[in-house]
Amino acid sequence: MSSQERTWKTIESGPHTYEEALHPVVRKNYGKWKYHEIPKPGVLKHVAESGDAIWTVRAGTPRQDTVDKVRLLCDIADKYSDGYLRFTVRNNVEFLTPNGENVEPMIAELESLGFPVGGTGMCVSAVSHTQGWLHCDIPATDASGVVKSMMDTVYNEFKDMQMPNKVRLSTSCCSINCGGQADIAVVVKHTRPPRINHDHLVKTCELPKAVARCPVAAIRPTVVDGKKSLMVDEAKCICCGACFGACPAMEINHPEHSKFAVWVGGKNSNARSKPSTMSLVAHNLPNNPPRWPEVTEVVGRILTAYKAGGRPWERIGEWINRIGWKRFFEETGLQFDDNMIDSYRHARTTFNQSAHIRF
Amino acid sequence: MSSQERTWKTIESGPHTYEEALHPVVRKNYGKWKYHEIPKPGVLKHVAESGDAIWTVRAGTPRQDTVDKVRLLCDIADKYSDGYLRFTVRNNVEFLTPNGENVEPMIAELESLGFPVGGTGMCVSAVSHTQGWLHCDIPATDASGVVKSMMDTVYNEFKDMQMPNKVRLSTSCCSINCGGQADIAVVVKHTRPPRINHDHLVKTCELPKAVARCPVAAIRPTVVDGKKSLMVDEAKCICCGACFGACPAMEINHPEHSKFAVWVGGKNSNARSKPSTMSLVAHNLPNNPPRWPEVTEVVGRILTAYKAGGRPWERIGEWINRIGWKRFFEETGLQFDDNMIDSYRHARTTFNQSAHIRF
Amino acid sequence: LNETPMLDQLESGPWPSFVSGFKELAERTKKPMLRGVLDQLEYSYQTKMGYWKGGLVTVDGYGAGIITRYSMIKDKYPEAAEFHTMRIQPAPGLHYNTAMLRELCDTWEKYGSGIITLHGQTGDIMLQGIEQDKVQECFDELNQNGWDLGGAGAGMRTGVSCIGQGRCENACYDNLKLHLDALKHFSPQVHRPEWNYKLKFKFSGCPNDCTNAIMRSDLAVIGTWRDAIDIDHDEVKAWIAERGVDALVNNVINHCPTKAIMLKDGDIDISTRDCVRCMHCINAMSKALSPGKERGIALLMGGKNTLKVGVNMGSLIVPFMKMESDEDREAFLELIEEIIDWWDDAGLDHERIGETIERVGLKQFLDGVGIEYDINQISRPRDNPYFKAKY
Amino acid sequence: LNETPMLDQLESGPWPSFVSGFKELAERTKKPMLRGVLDQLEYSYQTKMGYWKGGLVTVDGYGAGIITRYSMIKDKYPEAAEFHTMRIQPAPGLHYNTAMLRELCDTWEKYGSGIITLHGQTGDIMLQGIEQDKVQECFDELNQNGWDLGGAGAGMRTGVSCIGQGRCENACYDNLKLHLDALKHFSPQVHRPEWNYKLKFKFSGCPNDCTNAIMRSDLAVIGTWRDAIDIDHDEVKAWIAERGVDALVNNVINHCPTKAIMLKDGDIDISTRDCVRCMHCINAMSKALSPGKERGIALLMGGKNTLKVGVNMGSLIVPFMKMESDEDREAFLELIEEIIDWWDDAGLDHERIGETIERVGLKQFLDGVGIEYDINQISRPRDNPYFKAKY
Ligand code: SRM
Ligand code: SRM
Ligand code: SRM
Ligand code: SRM
Ligand code: SF4
Ligand code: SF4
Ligand code: SF4
Ligand code: SF4
Ligand code: SF4
Ligand code: SF4
Ligand code: SF4
Ligand code: SF4
Repeated sequence: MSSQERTWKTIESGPHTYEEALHPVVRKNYGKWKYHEIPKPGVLKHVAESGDAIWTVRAGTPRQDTVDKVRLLCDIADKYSDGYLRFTVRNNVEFLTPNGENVEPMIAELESLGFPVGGTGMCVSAVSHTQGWLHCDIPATDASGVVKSMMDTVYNEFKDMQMPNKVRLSTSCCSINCGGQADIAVVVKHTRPPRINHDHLVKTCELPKAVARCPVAAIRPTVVDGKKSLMVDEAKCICCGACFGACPAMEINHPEHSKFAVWVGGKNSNARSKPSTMSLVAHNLPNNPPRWPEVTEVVGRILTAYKAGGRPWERIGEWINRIGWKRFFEETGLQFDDNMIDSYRHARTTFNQSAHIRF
Repeated sequence: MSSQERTWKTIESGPHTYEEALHPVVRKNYGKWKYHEIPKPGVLKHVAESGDAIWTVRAGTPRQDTVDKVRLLCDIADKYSDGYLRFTVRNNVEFLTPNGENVEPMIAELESLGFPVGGTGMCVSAVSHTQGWLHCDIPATDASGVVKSMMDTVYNEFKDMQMPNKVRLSTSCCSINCGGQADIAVVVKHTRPPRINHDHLVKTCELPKAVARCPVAAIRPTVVDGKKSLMVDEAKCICCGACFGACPAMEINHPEHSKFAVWVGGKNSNARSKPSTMSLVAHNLPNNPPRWPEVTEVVGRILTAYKAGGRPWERIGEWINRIGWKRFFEETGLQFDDNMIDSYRHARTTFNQSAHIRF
Repeated sequence: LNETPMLDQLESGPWPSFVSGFKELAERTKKPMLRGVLDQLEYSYQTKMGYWKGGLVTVDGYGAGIITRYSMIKDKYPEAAEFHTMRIQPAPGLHYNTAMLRELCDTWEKYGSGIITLHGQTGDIMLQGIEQDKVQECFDELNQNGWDLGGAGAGMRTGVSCIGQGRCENACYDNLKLHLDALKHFSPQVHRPEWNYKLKFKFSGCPNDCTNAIMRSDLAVIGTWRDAIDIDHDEVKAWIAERGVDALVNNVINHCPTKAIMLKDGDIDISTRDCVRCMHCINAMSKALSPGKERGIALLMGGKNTLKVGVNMGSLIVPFMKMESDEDREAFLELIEEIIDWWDDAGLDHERIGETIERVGLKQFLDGVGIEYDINQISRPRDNPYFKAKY
Repeated sequence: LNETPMLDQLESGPWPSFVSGFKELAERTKKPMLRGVLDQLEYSYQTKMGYWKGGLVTVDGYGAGIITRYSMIKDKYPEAAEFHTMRIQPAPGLHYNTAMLRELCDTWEKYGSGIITLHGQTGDIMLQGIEQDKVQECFDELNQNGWDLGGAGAGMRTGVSCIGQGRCENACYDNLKLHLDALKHFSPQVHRPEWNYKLKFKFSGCPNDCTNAIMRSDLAVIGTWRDAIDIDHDEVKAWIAERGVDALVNNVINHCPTKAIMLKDGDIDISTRDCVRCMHCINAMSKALSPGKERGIALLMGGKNTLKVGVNMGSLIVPFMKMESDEDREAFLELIEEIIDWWDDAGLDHERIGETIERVGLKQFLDGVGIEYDINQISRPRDNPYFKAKY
């Protein structure tokens, strides 16, 4: 359709307005909430200064939804929460209702439709994740499939509140990690330098851009068959894949050599300790669709050890800070190795510059 | 004297042997000590598994000693500690005796000779220091004079044990800081780029060495009056003085522009917290011989605030970690400024990457 | 539908299955694109490689907002030749009424595949699967209903807000309002990217940072307060009566990062001067403790993930700004404008603002924008003498 | 003596005055060099500049150990034309008997100025103030009495030891013996520097690190133990009886960095697995607690001060080695030899070994020398995926 035929003039309206999307009780008590309780898994109760209370029922979704699923959720909202619903930043759906008696029937109906109610308090909530083979142009794996496999194994932890504190999971289909830092993150790790597709290179890439993208200056201009091209200094290359984002001919993805790594201890909130980045604790795990058992097994081990050893309110990283990395590896049965020793820009700040030693 | 005339053939013996320098009671109980007490300032009592006890009397010295002073100390040792004495890593002298009754007369005699007895336990001990104008080839100030001025003002704290924990001071006469990291350190800070003495340069310097020494690549080869020389990119130069050590013609020292900075929170031991480097808390203080009142005043403020606010066993850096830097500046009356924001290689690791804020 | 034996294995197990969802939608709507996408995805599972490549599709007057995907193997799966995504900005806080949402579904089913991601990590509704020649019409219909495209490329990105004052007792400012104002203000930069690189806003009502703002956004707007924590002493006593003093010590007092909480005669006392507003005690004692009355925001800058320089968290830049009136919001947006101007000047291509600040120096950045120095911006003063001061 | 009005101001005040000492010595010995040095120092105080320049003076067969100083203003102060320092290695632990020390003083008064620094920061006796043509004779006489020169330049430097097992109940190995063996072993490298840069040993008997080894030496040898802290429970109870349980909690238990100490029925219990051997509880309860029985050393490497890269603390390289027999000491010295070989290969000119490790990488260093990886070497695993593993 060419722009000439248009009758509508674009309104650059930005985000959708929210007033009309707030439940009247929310609107009334906006900014005047007093406290909250978590009466049971998947249910929050917030009480306002006015004395009004609002119940929230939270449930898991596939996140890669369809209009059909969304309409189902709308049906629930129309039936139990006056036609209002919202989503959390972790892709759970929430129904807010001032009618406490709607909570149980709503839970029953959500469960019967296959939406697990939970994800509140000290649980393993849904996974922050990414696109993968479904949509992205640079993924080495799928995202939704890994998530489904992981959530199947931690399903009970989503529906319960038996963890020392919240557990946030993320997955990412390349090292860029659009999934984000998390208590436990499952992220693709390339293990071989990119193979250069010289035929594509000249057609699809701005050479200087690709050269500039490499964080370790491993890409150099060269000439192949009389044509300008690029080469990779494989000794220098750290297999980060940054070049592939800038130039699709720098083929970093590989069915066998693109592996998984598992990271722990990311924390985004400021509660107690400052936010912290996550640390590498397992790598060279196979990219094994459709169920990625090796990856979910490692995640399971970490959760089991944390559940057994963490003290109330300790996030995974805080638990490790208390018991030390040595015990973390012992208690999870994972193996520390030399690749986990930092070698990047601020590596020195991760060396143990003390005689504090655990035997 | 030429080597031909020598009759003695060098023995590369290394450190002097120590057996004959140990008190017989020390030799007997070597490696078999059980515990210690600090009966009073300047006195230690160590008890061995055998039941033997040895008393130590510790006293301050000028460190820049003379044969006369050393012979005086030998007299004391001959009289009270069977002819044995030692020095601590902080230039205090120690006399070890198994005779408890020698302690008091020894203290009296040391004091009468001008050697203050103290420096033990939770005190301000003697200053770790350097050569300065007395001997070094690159100093911007004197060391012994600054030390004398500081110790005169904290004399009572040396002789007492009223601090929350040990306080270690150091001073240094250039930014190299041979004096070392300390709870409070007083270190020269140059504030202007080096002036290049082109006449000397060619005679006294290896040009490539000087260029290589600069940590920020601010030195470039140039030609002056037809002769090879060097120039400094003043916008880049961070006034560190490294080049001056490699090339005396890079004149960094200046009677007015070489100033003092004061640093706090260095900690070398592993007790409780890991060792930590010190932080800049005051600078642009004048180099003001013979008594450096501005510098000793700042040191005094810090000690006063720490003495009032530190909890038992907290070193200065640990105290600050608990109360936060904001309160440190408030309680000492020192002024935080933009130059204290790190700009060097690992600066990012010093940014407050959290919403932890003190108002 | 064709056989998808590997994908089918993702239909078992208790967690809701996206595969089942897609298949049901495909069965009902018979859209060929859905069959093609399922086939190509199955092929990816079989061969362990991805087969989409990018391109450029936009709507009239915009330079961003559509993530274009062409199949690299369209000879094999012609039905999946095109599978573009429209990023749509939801209401701040991800609030919907069913009317809005049903309308959105209807439009999307009319023009696109019917697959919706709720929500993308940057906060967009992602309408996934549309062909290029349907994009403009689809947009026009959405736009008439109050929806607009989100960000992509080197411009302002869609924002994220927590539910904030809509439900949360911890919210220290009206983040939904600020989000709406800010993203409206920067609409031109959302739709016509022209900076060095992307710029993301996230708005958290308090330091719990339920939007991961510090870690995942260039401009993290975090609610905080300047006065004392509000203590309801009766509720403190009730808490202790219910849970015991051991729980208070082990789970609250001992977790305070700065040891600011004292146990006193069966009650607690908080040294405001030592409190760093971490939220923990308030989280643990929701009924008894609340943020103080003098509320506002802190601005942190520079959060981003791993690419190139390694993960970087946002650094505190402005410890406190009031955020109550329209004037407050305007002053805030002016500051952001100045920050962006500085970055436009000082930054390099494909350099996030946090990278620029790290490369150029925090002090230089503060000077450049004219932001006051504050000891809260750093966790410690420098440990090296490597600076040249202006004396 | 000439007038020294500024220096004279350093004669008042309670702390012992080096100026008074120098003046008394000058009065008694009438050595012109002393007068000249006082005059030049006074001139430095007046003009706020230093006036010494370096040069090269050595003794027969040695390339280091004398710090040469010529006056830059010898026309003004001819008596201070030369003022060289001889660095002398004292006994480990800085122990003396008066016979040794008097002999040293006598030799020094015969050939030099009579000024002695006890001690230099690197652990030398510094005999300050001798003329070039007296150096060899002075050395020969000292050497006959068992003294040898210390280090300078790009070689092995003099070592430092704490008093260790000579008096301290915390000493976990015989540091005086190891110091003596190590510095004897490296005598050639002390006297004939030929490395990239200086290399310093410091030997602390325990993690209190009374020699500042971690901060100030390339090779920090720190005593430690592998088993449980030795608890004398009767003494614990006596401690509590004397000082109270509050003191125990506030001053001991709460200060344990890893919360390894539990209060239990009026006694304490230590979780050895969680103890990081920081020494604090042992320091605070000297009678009740001691390091365990399985003692040895930890090796940290790379401590140095500010120059060029900014202060760097030593990093843990070998968490534990036994250090009891001569074989243990030999094995240790072999390891150090290998480390030095690696540094000789991998290092650059004027690059301390800690700088080399940082530049080349800790893993590469461990691989290069063949040291086992240990989780204790780092405070956390990497937070970036930027490595290429050998799979
Ligand atoms: C709904 C939601 C915000 C939204 O508008 O979307 C939300 C809502 C609440 N958060 Fe959150 N948080 C939400 C995402 C987050 C995130 C971000 C994320 O998950 O991606 C974080 C940061 C996580 C991190 O650190 O990595 C987050 C860190 C917290 C914390 C701090 C946890 C800690 O101790 O470290 C609290 C405090 C608490 O748990 O009491 C908190 C507390 C709360 C409270 C109790 C606030 C309140 O009083 O209403 C809300 C109910 C919590 C619950 O689920 O038990 N919320 N919260 C998000 C629900 C996610 C989900 O579906 O699972
Ligand atoms: C004699 C000396 C070692 C030597 O052979 O020279 C020594 C001797 C003792 N030290 Fe030390 N330390 C000595 C320098 C140091 C240093 C290094 C320095 O001062 O340059 C440190 C590291 C300082 C730092 O962290 O910056 C040091 C950190 C300690 C500590 C840990 C202090 C802390 O809590 O941070 C202890 C533990 C204690 O105080 O109980 C300690 C404890 C001791 C004990 C109690 C050990 C014992 O059981 O015998 C000794 C008596 C201490 C006293 O003076 O109260 N010693 N001690 C040094 C005396 C210096 C002086 O004259 O003032
Ligand atoms: C769709 C989404 C993942 C998802 O399934 O949710 C996504 C998908 C992509 N991200 Fe992302 N990122 C998405 C949120 C993020 C986040 C999380 C966030 O915003 O909170 C991050 C980490 C935080 C950050 O900003 O660093 C993120 C960090 C990146 C980066 C690395 C940026 C960096 O400087 O480190 C890139 C690469 C780049 O920009 O060159 C990237 C690039 C991409 C590209 C455009 C791949 C590319 O370069 O071609 C992906 C397009 C996928 C597709 O086909 O749709 N994506 N990306 C998220 C956006 C949805 C939305 O609009 O709501
Ligand atoms: C004499 C002494 C200061 C004192 O009064 O105690 C000293 C004096 C000098 N030091 Fe030092 N340093 C002395 C201990 C230190 C220490 C402390 C230590 O060893 O524990 C350090 C910090 C720790 C370290 O090793 O980094 C130290 C770090 C330096 C440095 C910087 C090294 C670095 O890599 O950062 C230099 C400059 C250089 O080597 O180029 C230096 C250079 C110098 C020179 C040679 C100046 C020069 O480059 O021309 C000074 C000669 C002064 C003189 O005339 O005698 N001095 N120097 C100390 C040696 C006495 C001895 O042998 O016992
Ligand atoms: S993590 Fe990588 S592969 Fe996955 S969506 Fe983001 S950019 Fe694409
Ligand atoms: S993978 Fe990373 S390190 Fe290797 S060439 Fe590409 S950008 Fe450079
Ligand atoms: S600190 Fe600098 S000026 Fe002072 S002795 Fe050391 S090198 Fe010389
Ligand atoms: S003072 Fe330092 S930064 Fe300046 S030119 Fe010399 S070495 Fe370089
Ligand atoms: S960030 Fe704070 S205000 Fe927002 S939902 Fe989370 S706890 Fe509530
Ligand atoms: S908010 Fe955090 S820092 Fe402040 S008192 Fe509570 S726990 Fe302590
Ligand atoms: S380092 Fe340890 S062994 Fe040596 S003196 Fe200090 S406390 Fe004693
Ligand atoms: S030595 Fe240190 S870490 Fe070990 S129990 Fe004692 S205080 Fe805790």
